[in-house]
Amino acid sequence: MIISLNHYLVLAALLFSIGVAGVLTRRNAIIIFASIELMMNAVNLAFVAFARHWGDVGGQIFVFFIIAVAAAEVAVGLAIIVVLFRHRETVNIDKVNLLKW
Amino acid sequence: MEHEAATAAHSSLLWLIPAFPFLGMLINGLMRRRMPEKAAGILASAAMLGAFLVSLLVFLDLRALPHHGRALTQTIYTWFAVGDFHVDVSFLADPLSAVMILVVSGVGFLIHVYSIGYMKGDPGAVRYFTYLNLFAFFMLTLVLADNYLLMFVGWEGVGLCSYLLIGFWYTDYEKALAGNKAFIVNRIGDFGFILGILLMFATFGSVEYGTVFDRAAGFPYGSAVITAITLLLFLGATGKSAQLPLYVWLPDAMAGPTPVSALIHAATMVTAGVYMVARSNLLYSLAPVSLTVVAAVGAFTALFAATIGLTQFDIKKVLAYSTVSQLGYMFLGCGVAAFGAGIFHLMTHAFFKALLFLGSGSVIHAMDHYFHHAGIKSNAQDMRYMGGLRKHLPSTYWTMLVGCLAIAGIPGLSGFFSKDEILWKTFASGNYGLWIIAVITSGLTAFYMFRLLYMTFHGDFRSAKGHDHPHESPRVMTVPLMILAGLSVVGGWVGIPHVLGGGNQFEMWLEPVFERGQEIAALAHAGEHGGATELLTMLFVTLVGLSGIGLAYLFYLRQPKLPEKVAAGAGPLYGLVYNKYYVDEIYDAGVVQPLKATSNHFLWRFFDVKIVDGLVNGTARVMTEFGTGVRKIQTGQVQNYALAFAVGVVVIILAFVL
Amino acid sequence: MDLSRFNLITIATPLVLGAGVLLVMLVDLLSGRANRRPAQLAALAVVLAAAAVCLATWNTGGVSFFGQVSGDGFASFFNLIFLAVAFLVILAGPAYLERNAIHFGEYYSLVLVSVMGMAFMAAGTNLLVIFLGLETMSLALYVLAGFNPARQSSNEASLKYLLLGSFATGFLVFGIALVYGQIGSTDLARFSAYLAGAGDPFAGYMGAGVALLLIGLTFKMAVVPFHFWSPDVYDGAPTVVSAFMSAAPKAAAFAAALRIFYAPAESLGLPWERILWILAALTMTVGNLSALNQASIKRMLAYSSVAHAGYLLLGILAGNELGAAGILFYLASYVFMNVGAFTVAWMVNRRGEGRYDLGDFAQLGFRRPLLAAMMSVFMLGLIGIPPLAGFFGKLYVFTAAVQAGYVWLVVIAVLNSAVSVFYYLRVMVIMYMRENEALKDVDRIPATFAAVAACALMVILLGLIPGSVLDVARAAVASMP
Amino acid sequence: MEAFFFLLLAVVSIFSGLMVILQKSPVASVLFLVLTLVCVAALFVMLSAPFIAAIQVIIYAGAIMVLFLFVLMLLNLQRFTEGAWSRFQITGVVVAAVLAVVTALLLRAVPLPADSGFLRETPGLGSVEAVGLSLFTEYLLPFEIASFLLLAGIIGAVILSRRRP
Repeated sequence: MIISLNHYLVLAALLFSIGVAGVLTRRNAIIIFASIELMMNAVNLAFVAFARHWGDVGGQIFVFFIIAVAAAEVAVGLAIIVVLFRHRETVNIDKVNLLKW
Repeated sequence: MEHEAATAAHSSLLWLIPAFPFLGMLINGLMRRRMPEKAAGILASAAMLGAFLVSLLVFLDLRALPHHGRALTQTIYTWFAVGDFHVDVSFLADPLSAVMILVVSGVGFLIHVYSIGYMKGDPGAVRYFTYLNLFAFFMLTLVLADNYLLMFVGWEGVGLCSYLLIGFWYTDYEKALAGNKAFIVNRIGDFGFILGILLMFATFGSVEYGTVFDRAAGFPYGSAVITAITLLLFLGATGKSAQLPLYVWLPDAMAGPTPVSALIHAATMVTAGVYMVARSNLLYSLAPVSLTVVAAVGAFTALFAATIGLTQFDIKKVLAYSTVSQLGYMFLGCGVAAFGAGIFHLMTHAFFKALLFLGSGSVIHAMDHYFHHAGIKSNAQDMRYMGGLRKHLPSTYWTMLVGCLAIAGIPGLSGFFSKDEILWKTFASGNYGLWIIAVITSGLTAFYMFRLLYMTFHGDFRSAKGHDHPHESPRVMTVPLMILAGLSVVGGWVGIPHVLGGGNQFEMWLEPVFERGQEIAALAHAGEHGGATELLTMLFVTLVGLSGIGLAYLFYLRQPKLPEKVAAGAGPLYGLVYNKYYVDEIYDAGVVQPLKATSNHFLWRFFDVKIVDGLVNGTARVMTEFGTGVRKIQTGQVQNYALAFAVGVVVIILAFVL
Repeated sequence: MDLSRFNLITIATPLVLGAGVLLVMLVDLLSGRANRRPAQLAALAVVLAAAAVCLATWNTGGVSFFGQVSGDGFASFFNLIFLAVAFLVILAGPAYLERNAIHFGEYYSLVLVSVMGMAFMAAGTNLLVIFLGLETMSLALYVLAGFNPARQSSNEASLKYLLLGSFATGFLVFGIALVYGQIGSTDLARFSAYLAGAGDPFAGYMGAGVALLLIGLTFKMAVVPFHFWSPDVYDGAPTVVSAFMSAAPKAAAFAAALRIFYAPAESLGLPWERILWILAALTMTVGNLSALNQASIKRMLAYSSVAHAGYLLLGILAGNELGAAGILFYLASYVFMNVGAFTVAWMVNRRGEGRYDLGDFAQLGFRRPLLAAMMSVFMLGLIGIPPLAGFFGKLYVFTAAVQAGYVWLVVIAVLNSAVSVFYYLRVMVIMYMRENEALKDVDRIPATFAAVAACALMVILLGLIPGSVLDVARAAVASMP
Repeated sequence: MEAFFFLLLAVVSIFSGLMVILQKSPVASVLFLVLTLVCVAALFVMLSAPFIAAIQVIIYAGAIMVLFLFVLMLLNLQRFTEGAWSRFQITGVVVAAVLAVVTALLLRAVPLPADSGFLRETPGLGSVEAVGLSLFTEYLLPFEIASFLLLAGIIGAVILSRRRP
């Protein structure tokens, strides 16, 4: 069995969808956030696979930047979640609905 | 118009016409706090006088030009350009806009002067004059524009000012709502107007009158796209000019100060729709379906509003419905391709309706002061509390009598000539059904106008009598009334028909604007009747008007309290003594009462209040309810948002790859 | 190494902003705890300097940095919009921040960082630069939305924005990955060339790639059904930040969308048109209907900005020069109306941050006539009453859509504009007509007032000379490589 | 050999990915996420991206995940209970499943004539030298933008977690 680009891509698609499922089902804001990281990772995998396909380093560089973005988002996101916890003693996303309609 | 456009002379005066009121608005608006009330009024009136004098100069300039070359243009600057499509801020004075600017600035000036007296002592007087001048600026822009987009600016601007002025005494919540309704209904109309302009641009690649008309002339008679454009524009006109089914705002608009009703809701703004249709005469002539719609809507509105006018007790509401009805006449005229007749009636109506409104303002002013001094809490606009005011308000009475005679179509007065011309053209074009409706309306008009006159000025004073009585308004108010009364008499003499030995100069004057449209429309229904028929119909219509007056006399003057007296139990003798009026009673029970009941219960209470009013308010309510439902999808739950997002993603991906 | 490949002119404006961020932080650090005035003045100076540089380098920088950015007139036009918004919120902001005891110097540096990100979104000719610009902008906005950590609603706003924003980022980068997979590059010139040359533009990975790219950008524009964050975030965020967020980032998102999709617009074909048609119709309808019955002016303006995204989409859909230039004009006028309206909203608010009731506007017409008049200008502008700027924005975009043959969509848009009158007008009704109990006077804040006046002036001015501004916008669109 | 490793890593990463969203305990979720990240890093190595793989382990699995765990511990969320799924969450699973099927089918079905390019190794692709060189030439500008992005992140984290005076 020869492992081709398509195998990697299908794996990426599945991981991405698992991440989406996590965002749509988990109530813990931190885990939702972790699920988003899972989605990003799947994208990274697709990028690196495509980079290999094209023999081009550009895809890998893009992954480098995605990781940087993810790091910054996590820093800010976790800070926001800590503030949330200070306010409500919970990180349950269902309880965050002051703003609506 | 081709040769006309080619020879259109330049005039450097035109910009001054809107500039005068704009300047007045600026000074009054900026100096609002320091401006004495009287100075503000004088300044605003002076600005209008300036505009009027310039309009007069422009008119004289136009007259000096050859018959077919009567057009003056002035381009201020290129507003914007999109490809080869460009729109200028540019003014056009041709015979049609010359009539309009003279009417707007002239009648406007008189109403401004009148307002000085009317608004005396009102804390918002300076603001009032600011709005009034702003209105005049937009109205003059509307009629002077040389393209539909600039016209639309004026169109929106006058709507805005009308809205501000309707709600002028803003602490009153009902008045605030009235302003709201005016604006919303007008937006429904504007929806059509904007779409019409967009479609016009898409079809002709221009919105400039000359270019549009030249290019439209190449389209076949009855072309679908021109029909669509004209119908959309007419939707705008029904909103602005208060025609069925969008007329509902006008009676409510009476909440504003009375001079505003006179200027905006009688003489000028509401006629913008008629002006627009007349301006677009070439387009309408190419679209016979639209013309029929215009004529039918006009005729039915005329009849409909007149029947409602029969039963109103609020003096301003009577005049408001009367305005709706008269506007219907003007549309009827345009609808039978007698654009000149429509504009003629627009002009004479501006004179006598402004007169009637200002007269009613004078009455209200007097009643208001009377109630105030006598310490009575009452409605100063309700005719049931008036009566016998003739001796206290002589100038107001005599001038209003002239107005009533003019609107009733008594021969020799302005209303007679203009109304007759519309009726005759309707008859001549073979629209006998519409003609009959218009004739009936004419009788009803005479009836309710004299009902108003008798209830207000004749008989006994029906309010509690204090030691004082209502006083005549000051000179600053009565002099404009007299001038308008004079105009209501002589204003029609410029359009005396040939059959009465006149030259109908008015029609001649407008001919260059309308000839192309009328040529096309004439292909559709040729066939002129002879002079004898014209005279006969004229006589008939006059008789109908006179009988309307006669009936009003019988019901409201000779026997004003007939029903009450019977009910008061004066005994069977009473009936015997007055048995000569049995005829009247039978007529009353058999004809007038059912008519009134139909009008009151069905047309007004049901159709007007429930259906049309309800439709406007209901649309707003349904939309709001719907909006409340829609906003509930905003649950506040971030996960639901993400879910909607994901569903959107799946759908869009599938749409792209499938 | 060939240094000519690094033509700094192309990034002169964001460069000034980047240096300015550091300067502002330094000034704030040096000027001590209590005094934020120096930081504000420094930030204003930076914005003015950046604007001067932007004007001086207008359309002079070509494509540079290995095809990563283009310093063309298009970028300059948008930079000016962003800088104007930044200037206004920095000028107007301190009074609000003082009132809520959150006057920190970071406000200024975050606004500047965010604007820098936007500048790269407008200038980027590579998906990587656009992506990084978008993330820089967003990250600063997440923080700004939660700038009042003491308030639950501010925190909730930032959490919602961040969670949904990162979620959207996941899809956006997935889309970029697929585009990269198809053409082996993230360069936009290659992207347009591929689409133009391909028989079926959406074969292979491209269909899903373009779909996800579009979704990532429409999220930032707040297009239905990706708009849900915006009402909650605008509502919960500190109002100066809402003013900023509702204006500049939306403009930036449209700038990026035009950068990516304007050049290949001809070759995008039916699925693209169909989807955008539906998105535009949905967006304006949902936005307007939801705004109808809002008691809070902030939420009303939030939904109204959703509706405006719908009108703006017409320009993208039209795909012609007028559509693109119309978007530029529309945004240039829209940002002033929105910043002005939000600013007036917090100026007149007197029930505290949690409650932005429309009743606050009661009798404003005679308590503060000039302020009320300016608010009327914003409301009438948002309705699109001529001759205010809002009218021409709509006129251009709608005309472009008619030219492109989307007549029915324009009918829906005009109908929606008519519906929108109901809620914009209500503010005016309340200002000029409603009776109310004696009200506390609105604070007189000269700087904020000046900012609002500048907005009103621009809305009027752009309506008086729409032609010349549109010409500049057309030149800007034409200058895109 | 390659196929074996790929299948192994694929199975493990999918399994641990599922555990991230299925585990009740948040800490276990995050630990499974670390496992997924490490598996993906190993795949990066197989895809001739050693530098990115190293970054992935050091920054992602190392720094970022530690931050997650740190916050979880700080807030003491060990006993966080999720509760039963609502209909929205069930819909969410369905939508995610549809998304998985659609994207997987889409990415699988695309015929790639140039697939050989994937199998043919490009010499030097993904080495530290290659990545570093392009990062400081072609991608210099993005690199600088990223520095401001991180600056914004730092300012943000500081301002948000500042306690009120």
